[in-house]
Amino acid sequence: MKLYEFQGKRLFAKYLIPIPKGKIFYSKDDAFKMIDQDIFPIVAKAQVLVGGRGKAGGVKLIKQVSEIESALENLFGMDIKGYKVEKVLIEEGLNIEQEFYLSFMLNRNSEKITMITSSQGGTEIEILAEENPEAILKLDIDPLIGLKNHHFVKFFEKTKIKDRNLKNQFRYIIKKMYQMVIELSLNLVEINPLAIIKGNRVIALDSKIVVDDNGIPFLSDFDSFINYDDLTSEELDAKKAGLSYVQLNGNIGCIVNGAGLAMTTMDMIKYFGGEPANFLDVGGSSNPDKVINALKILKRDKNVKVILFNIFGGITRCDDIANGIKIAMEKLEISIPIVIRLTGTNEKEGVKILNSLNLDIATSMQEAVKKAVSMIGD
Amino acid sequence: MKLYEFQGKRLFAKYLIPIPKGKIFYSKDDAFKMIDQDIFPIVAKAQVLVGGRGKAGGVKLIKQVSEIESALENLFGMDIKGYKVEKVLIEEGLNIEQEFYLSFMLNRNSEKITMITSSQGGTEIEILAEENPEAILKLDIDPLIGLKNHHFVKFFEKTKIKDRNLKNQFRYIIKKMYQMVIELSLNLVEINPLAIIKGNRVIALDSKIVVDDNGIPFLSDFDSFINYDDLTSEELDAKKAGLSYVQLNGNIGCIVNGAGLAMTTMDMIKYFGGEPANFLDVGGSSNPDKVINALKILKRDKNVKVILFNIFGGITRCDDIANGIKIAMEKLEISIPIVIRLTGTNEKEGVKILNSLNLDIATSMQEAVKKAVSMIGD
Amino acid sequence: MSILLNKDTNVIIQGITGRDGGFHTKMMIEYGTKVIAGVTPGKGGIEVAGKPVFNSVSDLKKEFSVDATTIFVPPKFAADAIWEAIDEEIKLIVVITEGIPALEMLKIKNYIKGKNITIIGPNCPGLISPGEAKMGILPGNICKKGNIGVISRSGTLTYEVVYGLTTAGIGQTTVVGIGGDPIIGSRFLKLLKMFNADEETEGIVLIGEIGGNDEIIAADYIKENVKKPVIAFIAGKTAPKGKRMGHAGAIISGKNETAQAKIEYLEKAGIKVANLPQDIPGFF
Amino acid sequence: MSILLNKDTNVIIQGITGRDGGFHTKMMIEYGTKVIAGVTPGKGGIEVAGKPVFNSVSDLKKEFSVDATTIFVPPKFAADAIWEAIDEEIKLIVVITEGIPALEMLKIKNYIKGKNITIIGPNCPGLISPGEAKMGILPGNICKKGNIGVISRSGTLTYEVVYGLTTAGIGQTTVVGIGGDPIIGSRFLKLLKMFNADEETEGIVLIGEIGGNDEIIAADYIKENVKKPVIAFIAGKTAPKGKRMGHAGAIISGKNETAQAKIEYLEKAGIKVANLPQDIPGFF
Repeated sequence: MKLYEFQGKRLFAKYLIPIPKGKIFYSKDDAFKMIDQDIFPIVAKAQVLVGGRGKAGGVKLIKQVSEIESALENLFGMDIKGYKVEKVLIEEGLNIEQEFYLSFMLNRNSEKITMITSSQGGTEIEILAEENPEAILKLDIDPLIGLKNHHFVKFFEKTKIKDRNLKNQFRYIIKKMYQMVIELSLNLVEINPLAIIKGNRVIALDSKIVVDDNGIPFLSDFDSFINYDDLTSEELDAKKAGLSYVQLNGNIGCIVNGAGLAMTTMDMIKYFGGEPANFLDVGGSSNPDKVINALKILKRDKNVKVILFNIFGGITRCDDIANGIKIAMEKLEISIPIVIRLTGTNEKEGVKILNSLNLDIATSMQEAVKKAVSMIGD
Repeated sequence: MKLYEFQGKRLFAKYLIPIPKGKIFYSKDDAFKMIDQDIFPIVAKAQVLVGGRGKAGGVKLIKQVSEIESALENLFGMDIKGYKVEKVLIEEGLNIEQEFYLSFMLNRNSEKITMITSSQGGTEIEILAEENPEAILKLDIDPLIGLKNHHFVKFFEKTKIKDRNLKNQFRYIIKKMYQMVIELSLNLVEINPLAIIKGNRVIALDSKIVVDDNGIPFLSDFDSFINYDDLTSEELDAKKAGLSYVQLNGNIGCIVNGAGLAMTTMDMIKYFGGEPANFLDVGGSSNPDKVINALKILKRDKNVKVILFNIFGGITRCDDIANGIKIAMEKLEISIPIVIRLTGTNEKEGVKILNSLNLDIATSMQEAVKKAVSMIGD
Repeated sequence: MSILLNKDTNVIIQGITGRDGGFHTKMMIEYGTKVIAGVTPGKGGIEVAGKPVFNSVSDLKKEFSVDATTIFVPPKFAADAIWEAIDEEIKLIVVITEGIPALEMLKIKNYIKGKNITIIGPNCPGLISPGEAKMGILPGNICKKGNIGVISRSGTLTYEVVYGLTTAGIGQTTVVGIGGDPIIGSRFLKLLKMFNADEETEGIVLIGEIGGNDEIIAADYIKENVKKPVIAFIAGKTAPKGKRMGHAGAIISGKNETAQAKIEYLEKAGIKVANLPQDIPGFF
Repeated sequence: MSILLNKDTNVIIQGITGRDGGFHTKMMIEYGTKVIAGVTPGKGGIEVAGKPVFNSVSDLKKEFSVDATTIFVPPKFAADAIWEAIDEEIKLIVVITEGIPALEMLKIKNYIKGKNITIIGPNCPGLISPGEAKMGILPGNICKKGNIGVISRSGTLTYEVVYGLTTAGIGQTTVVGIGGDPIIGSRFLKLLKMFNADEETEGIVLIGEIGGNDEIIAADYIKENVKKPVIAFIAGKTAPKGKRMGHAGAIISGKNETAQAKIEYLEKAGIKVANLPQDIPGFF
């Protein structure tokens, strides 16, 4: 789960990592009302769960009161890579002397916690990695060992920080970020830029945090940070119903058991000339409710012209799936055509139930996909 | 470093491990003055850094005000295995329903942190281990892994604790004790007995804590717990001077560089019929001050009839040692005879210095020891 | 010969009294697996599927010798169950549970480095050596004893592929579902080495997907070391960037993690990549 | 052949700019040790004893290949220096520093289990392969190349014994001071195995003391596996119970940890135990 900048900064504050003074606003009027006259310059930052906000014009430096209205007008409702701006963080403007990049990520490739540092902060790290890989320091930290003195030595060597007071501030922030990764099950914590400002203070000017979804149930008092603003309402409902669902732009709705098989079903639709409308994994359980909820969600997507079931029964029993379809057909009044491929555990019983519904049953995955694609062509 | 019971309990309180209400007293009068009338029964416990206090009569249950004076009279100044009682801890008396033994130790043999449990608390664990080893559960915990669910499962299986509320209390205390080992560099933390009292409360009735001497410099705000009450004043002064010194009952004082060689010197004295007065290791440095301080300390022990130097110069330079002896002879007016064995780095220069002092120089360790022993015979 | 598991392997079940644990214990026994006992803390003394249940693995080990464990414990206690199995020196640990935090697996992975312990999963269907034994939830009836080793990051997609092989008359030495999480006990490389060393295995099927770089590492190894035919399949060609596709590990975080990039890399290494699952049997 | 160290071993010094580090670097070089460089954080760029100093081991490794490191870093940073050496995969780590908390060493010991890393110390004089090279503070002039392996928990007592051997014309393959702390990188057992496997080593001297059970484990191993003559010496026969005798590890915590108990156990295992250090050469 991605956190908004302002949510990440709240966590920073909890861990005593310095952040600028600021406040989050949910409407232009609120912001306008509450801004003090004598705090300029201020920075207004659109809150969206996607990178590249700066380039898209989502960050405004406001130097005097006369500029506020147009800046906020501009920000609220702005569209950044498909995300509508509904929240704006307003912060004090600061005199930046130097910018750094600092992040910790759970690295699935090296199977370590990787600390990434650069003295060229402000730029996206992927861009920096391509343009100037020499400017980046990557350190793999074994979670059984943790941060040790030599990691700090290398950090200070790379960043050329020599001042004792600055060193102490950086050392503190580095330790706290690592502690956050461990205590909050983070996949990523990034500060870019981490800045030295006037008065030799080190401060986090931005935050990017990704929490491990599997870790969230183990975190206490974390509810205030949970948000699914990057999900469509269909995706959110699917999540609540225990389904894995990702909306796409095609017109063939898919209901599959298992993530790999679901991706392969999408790929095969494309391969035979169709366009999948979604990824949907009903998982390993045989609960008919899951099938009903899945159909409900697909029904809401007006692009969906045909629904394709691809079920390979293992733990999942085919008769349970068939019963789910039967109940849904009766309750939901589904008028979209349905193609079904059903094989594995209790296949015979399942097919018998479906036959009574006059549904189109394919004997193989390929046959089912081809049928679904051909029905779109009509 | 061993902590007193009352000091260990202060640490327990810091870690929120429940302890009885109580107060430490340094004199009978103070205790008598401050005890409230309506708090009986109370328990008065002699504070000494040695086991077996109960059997020695160092713990008194006081049921009413009339018993206080004689009990305190009895405790203060009592001698327990050579330790004079100068502190008494007075605590509320509690209704004990069941007693357990629980400890964590840094186990040099298994190279793990070992948790030791028994449902037969109150007895010394060494005695229990001999009389009823079946009653003891030992779990080796890898410090890289820490406490896991199966450790608790085994604890509850052994102690037959089934009540949910009690389980939560024990689980909490177990976690906190382990945390203390890690955070405070403990060699041992023991609660015996850890008791269930009336009202289903779990509480630490005693404490035994040994801190790793090497860990102490790394602990912040630990100064209030540092005590060297188990050292003689000579041992304390030696410690301050950076010398390893242990007082014994013999009459041949030893000054040696290196712990193994020092022990071997003592052993050899005994082997040839003498009695060592002490263990004293001046360590690897060549600072003449160390020799002077060592001589000062030995001079205070009235049993010492001869002083034996055994120096094998490696890092230690023989001429530095000889110079130290020379300065000490001049300053301290030492009248006790001195036997010296001096070999290794800069041996020649050292011997030259000593020759000028008319000191007895032996060519080997054996010769030196024999000489020292023979001088006692006189 | 199969890898990791055969009919003589002494298998235990951690979480045997749970709904899934109990059901699949029965299925494993029916298939011929030598399940000797199970563990559920607090439930020691009862029986499940005719097998005794113990409070802890160490209690169980006082009475039985153990080669392998299958973990069906719910997410909250699953990592602790793995640590217990490691502590008791069980050499093969198969973790079916989905939902273990990646950080916990990261610690476990670093801890077992250099130790003679194999972890399969978590979030995996387990493994099966057809005609011998199975651990986990893979359906036995779709498999057939034979000479192809199958390694897969997926569950039902593996069934699809194995069923296709079996239907085409191509049997398997062992089928291993390595799991859909970002940090898993055994990656492609480890199992490739085992299949490569196994004399009875004459060919290998490798079923990958988007996310991570395991397929890339596998390709490098195969190119240099594997003489047996290897057929790959990569799921997720139509998956969008940055979206988690069901599996916690199935997410494209960089351009090298797309299905296309992986397919290209595998093909460059001389490995055949099937377009559709049903094409796989035709390659052998 | 010597064990662990010879004249071709590429040795570095962590803490080279300190007083002890600098002095003993010179001594090591004079003795013939192939010291290639040193490390002190923040002092990178200068030279000590003609050798370049780096800020970190990884910086050093960019320019040199490293086989072994000698750690003279003060207690506050010594454990971190060991972790750094482990992280950089140095195979032999000799720690001279006294004062590292036992808990830190416990973590390190558990971490390197199963990894191909040997730690000697901490709180030790180091090791010397006479005529070849030395790491640490053992004086070279009292040693002589030969066929006896020496393992000791002590410092100057080792000098005493080695000097006795040399004076009697008995040379040494390698002399190893394993350190006086309760938790040390390599216990008797590990080095016994090395000396036992070394063809040139024809006899072994083992110098133990009160505290712990290392001598007991060693006795069991020797009884079953070592055909070469082993002569033991145990210091601390007159040490009182519960008092720390200089070394952090030299403390009697149980009746099996006294010198008498250890001597008895060794003798029962058929190992000769010398009464006095000067008796040792006579046994060969």
